[in-house]
Amino acid sequence: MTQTDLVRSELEPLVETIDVKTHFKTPRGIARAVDGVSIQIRRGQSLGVVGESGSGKTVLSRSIMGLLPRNGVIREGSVRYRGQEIGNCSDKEMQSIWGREMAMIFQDPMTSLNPVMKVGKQISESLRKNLGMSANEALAVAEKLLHDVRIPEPARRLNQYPHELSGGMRQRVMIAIAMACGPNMLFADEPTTALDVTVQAQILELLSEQKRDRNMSLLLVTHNLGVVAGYTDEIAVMYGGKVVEKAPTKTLFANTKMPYTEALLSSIPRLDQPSHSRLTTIPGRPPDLVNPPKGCRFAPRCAYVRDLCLNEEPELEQADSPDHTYRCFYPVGSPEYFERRVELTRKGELVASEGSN
Amino acid sequence: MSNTSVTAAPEDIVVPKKLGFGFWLCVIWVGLMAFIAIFASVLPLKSPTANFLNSAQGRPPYAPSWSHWFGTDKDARDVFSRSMYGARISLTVGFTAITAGFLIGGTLGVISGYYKGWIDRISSFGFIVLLSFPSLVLAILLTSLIDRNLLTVSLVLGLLSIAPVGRLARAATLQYADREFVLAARQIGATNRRIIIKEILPNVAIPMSSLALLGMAVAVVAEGGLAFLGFSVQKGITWGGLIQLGSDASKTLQNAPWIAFFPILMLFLTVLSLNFAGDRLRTFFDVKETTL
Amino acid sequence: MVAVACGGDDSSSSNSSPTETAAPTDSGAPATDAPAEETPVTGGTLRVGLEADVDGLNPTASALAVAGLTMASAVFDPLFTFDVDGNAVPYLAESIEPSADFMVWTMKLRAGVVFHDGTPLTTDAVIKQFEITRNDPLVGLAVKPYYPETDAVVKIDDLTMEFHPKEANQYFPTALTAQLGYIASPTWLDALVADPTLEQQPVGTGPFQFDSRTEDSVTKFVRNDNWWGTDIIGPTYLDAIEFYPVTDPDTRTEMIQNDELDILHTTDTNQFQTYRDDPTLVTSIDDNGEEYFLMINTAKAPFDDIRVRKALALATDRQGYYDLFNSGEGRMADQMFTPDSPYFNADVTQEGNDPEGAAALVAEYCGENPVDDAGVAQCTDGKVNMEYQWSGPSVLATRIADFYNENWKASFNVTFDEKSQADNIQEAALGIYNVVGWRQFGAENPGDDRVWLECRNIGGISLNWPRFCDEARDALIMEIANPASPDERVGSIQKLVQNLHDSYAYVFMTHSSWAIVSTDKVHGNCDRKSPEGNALVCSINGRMFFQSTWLSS
Amino acid sequence: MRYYVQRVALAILLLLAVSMLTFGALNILGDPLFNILGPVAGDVNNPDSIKMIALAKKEFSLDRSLPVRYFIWLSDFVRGDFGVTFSSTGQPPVSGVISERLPRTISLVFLAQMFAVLVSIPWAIIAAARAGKISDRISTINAFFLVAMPNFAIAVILKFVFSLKLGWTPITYMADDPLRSRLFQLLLPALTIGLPVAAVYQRLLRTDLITTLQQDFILLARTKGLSKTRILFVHALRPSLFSFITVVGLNTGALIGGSIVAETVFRIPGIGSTLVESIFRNDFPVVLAIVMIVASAFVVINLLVDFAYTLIDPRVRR
Repeated sequence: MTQTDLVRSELEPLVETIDVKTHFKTPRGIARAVDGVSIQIRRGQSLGVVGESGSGKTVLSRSIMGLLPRNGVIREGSVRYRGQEIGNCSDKEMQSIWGREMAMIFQDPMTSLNPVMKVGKQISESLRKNLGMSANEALAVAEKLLHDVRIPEPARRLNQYPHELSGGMRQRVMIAIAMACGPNMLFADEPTTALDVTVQAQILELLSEQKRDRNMSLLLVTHNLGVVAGYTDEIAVMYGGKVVEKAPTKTLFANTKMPYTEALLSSIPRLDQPSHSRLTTIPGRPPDLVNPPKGCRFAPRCAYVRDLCLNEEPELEQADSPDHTYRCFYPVGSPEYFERRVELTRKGELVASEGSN
Repeated sequence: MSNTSVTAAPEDIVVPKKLGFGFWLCVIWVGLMAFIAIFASVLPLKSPTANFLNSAQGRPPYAPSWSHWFGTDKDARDVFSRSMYGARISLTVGFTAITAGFLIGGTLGVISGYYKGWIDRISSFGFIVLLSFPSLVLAILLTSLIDRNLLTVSLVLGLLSIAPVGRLARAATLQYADREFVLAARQIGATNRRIIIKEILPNVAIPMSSLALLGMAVAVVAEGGLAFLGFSVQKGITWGGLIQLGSDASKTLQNAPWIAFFPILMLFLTVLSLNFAGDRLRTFFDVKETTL
Repeated sequence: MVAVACGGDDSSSSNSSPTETAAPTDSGAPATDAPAEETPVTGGTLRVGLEADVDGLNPTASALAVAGLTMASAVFDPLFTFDVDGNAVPYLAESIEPSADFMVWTMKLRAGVVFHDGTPLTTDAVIKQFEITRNDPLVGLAVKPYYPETDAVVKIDDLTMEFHPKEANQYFPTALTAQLGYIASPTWLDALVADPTLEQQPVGTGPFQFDSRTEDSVTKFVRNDNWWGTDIIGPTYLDAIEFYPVTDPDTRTEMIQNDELDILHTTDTNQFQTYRDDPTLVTSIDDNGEEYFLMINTAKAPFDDIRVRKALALATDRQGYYDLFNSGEGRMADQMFTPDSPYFNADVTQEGNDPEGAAALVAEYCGENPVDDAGVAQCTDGKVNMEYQWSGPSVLATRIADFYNENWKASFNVTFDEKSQADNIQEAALGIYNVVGWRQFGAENPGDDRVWLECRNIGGISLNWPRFCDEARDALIMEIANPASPDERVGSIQKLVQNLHDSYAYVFMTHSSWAIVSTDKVHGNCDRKSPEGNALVCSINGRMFFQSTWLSS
Repeated sequence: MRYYVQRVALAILLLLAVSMLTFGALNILGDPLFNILGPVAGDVNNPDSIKMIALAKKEFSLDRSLPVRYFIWLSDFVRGDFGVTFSSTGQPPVSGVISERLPRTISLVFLAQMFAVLVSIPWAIIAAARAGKISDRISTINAFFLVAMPNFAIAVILKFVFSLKLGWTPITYMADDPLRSRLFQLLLPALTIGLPVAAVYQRLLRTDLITTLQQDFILLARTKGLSKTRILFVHALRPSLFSFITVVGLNTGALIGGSIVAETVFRIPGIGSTLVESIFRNDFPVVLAIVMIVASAFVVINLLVDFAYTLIDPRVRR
């Protein structure tokens, strides 16, 4: 690889999806879990995908990695890895990518680790498969990995079973497994949700640090904007299978466009708030993926909804900066937005969303 | 979590609950058999015991023909009508056995599940003891001790079903014994008998009853096995007995397979129907697999 | 002559009861037809398929059935044996002389005969055996009634003795042709008292001696190289005989066809055709032996009434039975003799196939609302209550039971009573039965069938199974034992046949057939000779002899 | 450790109960004296017979009370002396009969179990891997049919097809044949017992495998880039084996029951057929011995199954 290649490979996206659609056949009909999502992640970059349950964030990550079952699933659009189309690879072809190129961390380490297999083996097996190491080499490496993820007395852990470890340690083990073959792309699916608050931060620390050291790209799936805030370069907010706002983290927080994003933000616990204060939860339920509402999918729950929203679906709009896009007719900051705010405040309905009393 | 449920493989997609065509087909077959079993004597069937010797055809067994649809056995007896009459003992035994098993085993199970304590320990141990004989061995042992008629054989097989049924009933009862509504009933000072009958039984009965068909299938097979070995009802026609008659001597089986195979067919279809229907019912009420 | 509990179904297969073995009958047709030019070769092991195994081979105590007698005939020698003309000729005995009144028989043994254990054959040996046998509660039954308590056998010298039977009997020697005549080593008999398990290892004077035995698997005898008969009678060719008890007739057939057996015997008529069709097998069939019949307990209600017995006979479809269960083999029986026999009584035919007649008799009987001693009613809704019992479970036995039930159900309420083989014989012997299928008679000397017929044989255990006592019959039997002339004897025997028929204690069904089947490698069964050179029968009611048998390679 | 002790104690308690029941029940069977003495046993007015009866009663200790006899029997039994058969000579000793015939039954049951397990596991794995596809549907139906087919019916069919029509296998068992041909003769009997059981196993394992394959850790395994086969065999199989193993254990009983039928149909002199014959002969020392051996085997196997758990599932280690 020449310098320039290297530079280019730095610039051009490592993973890119173009209008990816993932639909499930259900008895009730077609569920549009992911409905035309285009994202890009460059080498060493991290993208946070944020949304409520059922927003399609998990499905998106799995679609990219090609982990979804073959039958009963309709896939469209293209997924590119290093510029090559991998969207239509068979499981067999993906095997060469899984582990070595891409890896994934799951939400619940208890259910995601094989309960009847020793930790050491669970880590080493992918080393042996992908890097063709011998059993002993692999174990040695595994021990090192455990050490890297800060597990005390790694040597002993190798011969323990998952149920003998604490929740945090299990998650570290899973990270070790993911790291094992030095993947370029790491998917972390709600890596901290199942853990208690004290450990969450540590794990996220560990993740971003590993990412840095290994110059990995990271796709961090979570329902909690607060989580991604500190750890991602860019954030894509998903709702009802679509990306509704995408921007570099700072921009997103500073200059929120999408009312949904605003709502999410307002549901992050903030230190500058009196602890007794009540958090806003967004009224209503996420949209039905089988027959989604006509028009803007968030409209039914949107405080600033207008007729247009209910009838027409908004396209992706450019915000001030080119890397900031959103789907909304009346984004935060628009005249209509303020107009409606005033009404609401008068009715006193916005108190909650202001989070003050 | 809801996310993963979306990514599920097809099996996971909830199939709307219905019993389905196959189920009714099986029910019809079993019903037909039952009907024949009950009304065999009034139906226009040949006598199952008469020897239809026919010098023109030479020495029996006679192959299936228009006059004998399933052919005749070595004694020139009509295999068709014998197969029909065979349903009698086989089904009666199967039915009586499982009924007895459910009455006794069920009661024991519910009581020990409800009262727990020493009653539970004793009956549970009894169940284990019963279960530590391989059932056929126990069946042979017992039937060899008794004068084998319809009732006694049924009871023996009933006894065999006590343990599995009992354990099941016990397990089911345990689930409910500490439920709110039971505790509530206690609060308002309802007697145990009342609680068992009014609160527990209805809840236990449904899943149990869905296993009755499976149990009956087992009993029918067991009876067949006993008859096949010569341990079933002495003076009577049973499928197992017919099969034994047709297969005892290699020559008979080789030259006149119909003697054994038609009864086998009847037995098979009946057991299959009972199993299938039972299985459907079980999934319908989604009850756990049983050791019956 | 020794009688043993017996019975079962004519062609009974796997569960056939031990076959009756009272006495020999006509010789079967030659079991093999060795071409004259072939010269016997010494060597080889003969593998024999028997229909059953034996508890033991002790002539003084074991109930020897066909299988037992076949084995016994190889290790033991009889004092007398039958020649092809049916006369009892001396074998182990050298000679026997009756007194003028036939009350005393002086018998001389052959000199220099030794048992396999080296004990010499002497008068004492014979007497010891006689006394032990007579005192056996079972085997003794057929001996006791015919001898005085004391001095039944008197020693004259080491080789000479006198028999003192209770009554005169011109045909006395035939009594010494079977179990009572098989002389066992006295040393061994003594040893038996201490260790009964030695019954498994018989010691006699025979052409073969015990080698090894695994119960229910195989019993092996090897040639007795210093057999007394080698010079006078002829050499024993076989190195060894292996007896395999194979209760299932089908299996026996397969084994001989797969060359796992050289010779077998069977009563399963279903197999006969198979044997005939197999070119490599030599088959001889003989139906002049026993008869199969329904035996009725005349001492127990309802069958203590002759009308009911007759009704049962009339209700029975004998032709149907023959068609179904004899596979067209053998003959239907009207009496204890086949038409081939000089004693056949042409006037006697067994009634049957007459349901109406049966119904009439039953109606008459039930009209009297009879009750037994215990006051139990013998009829229910116009039908006689009865029990038919058989030894099972056996598919064939059950088929037969079903068949009879079909015959009888118009006039009888038949209860099925399937017994274990032991219990079946039990209850027959002790008279705890109504009707049972049985196989018996066909003694070479008809006089020897008396044990089944005389009043004196009714008791705790009755050899007179039907427990039917008739002085007239006993008188006839005495005439048969001491006829004024051979013709008179024939006459008396035919009268006896009539008497049996009139008692309605038996419903004769078929003359049961024994088939002896061997591969074409087996020769010389029928070349047996007596020391005096008389040709001897080569099979008696399925009993086989192998002294003269040889195998061609 | 305590756990093991408890389980063993329970097992022993069980066997005691079983032996008492059986012993008691069998004494209701016909008077064993008949088997020993023949008709003489019933000939109670003849002094000679009476002598013999008394003798036999003593020899077989039938003159003692039931409990006493039970304890005599028990103490002998645990010492491996199973008493003597009720025949006129009391020969052969029961242990002789057993030691001659038990191996055949064991090898039969073992073959059948092997067959069932070896067939059902791959069968289930393939079915589970193709879950929902046509091939899976078909195999499920086949399994259902097999389960509904009583083993005596299977025996008859196998015998008809393979022994009688095709003549591939002999229909009788020759105790004296060389091992290889004897094993060959055990083939059909083993199938007779094994086939339906295999179907039972397959149905069970298939369902469990499918549930396991839904688990997250399977997904994780996939993201490691492991091959499908490795995932099925290494990751999915073992966690799915728990109930499978229990059922395999429990089914040993069914197999032994089946061996009675198979041995009868294919005429194998094993303890199954011996049990039947001995019952017909009222030869109850043999019956008792066989029932006890069978029950013990049954109990012990289930004990082992419980212990096997602790081996395959680290979570229940104590």
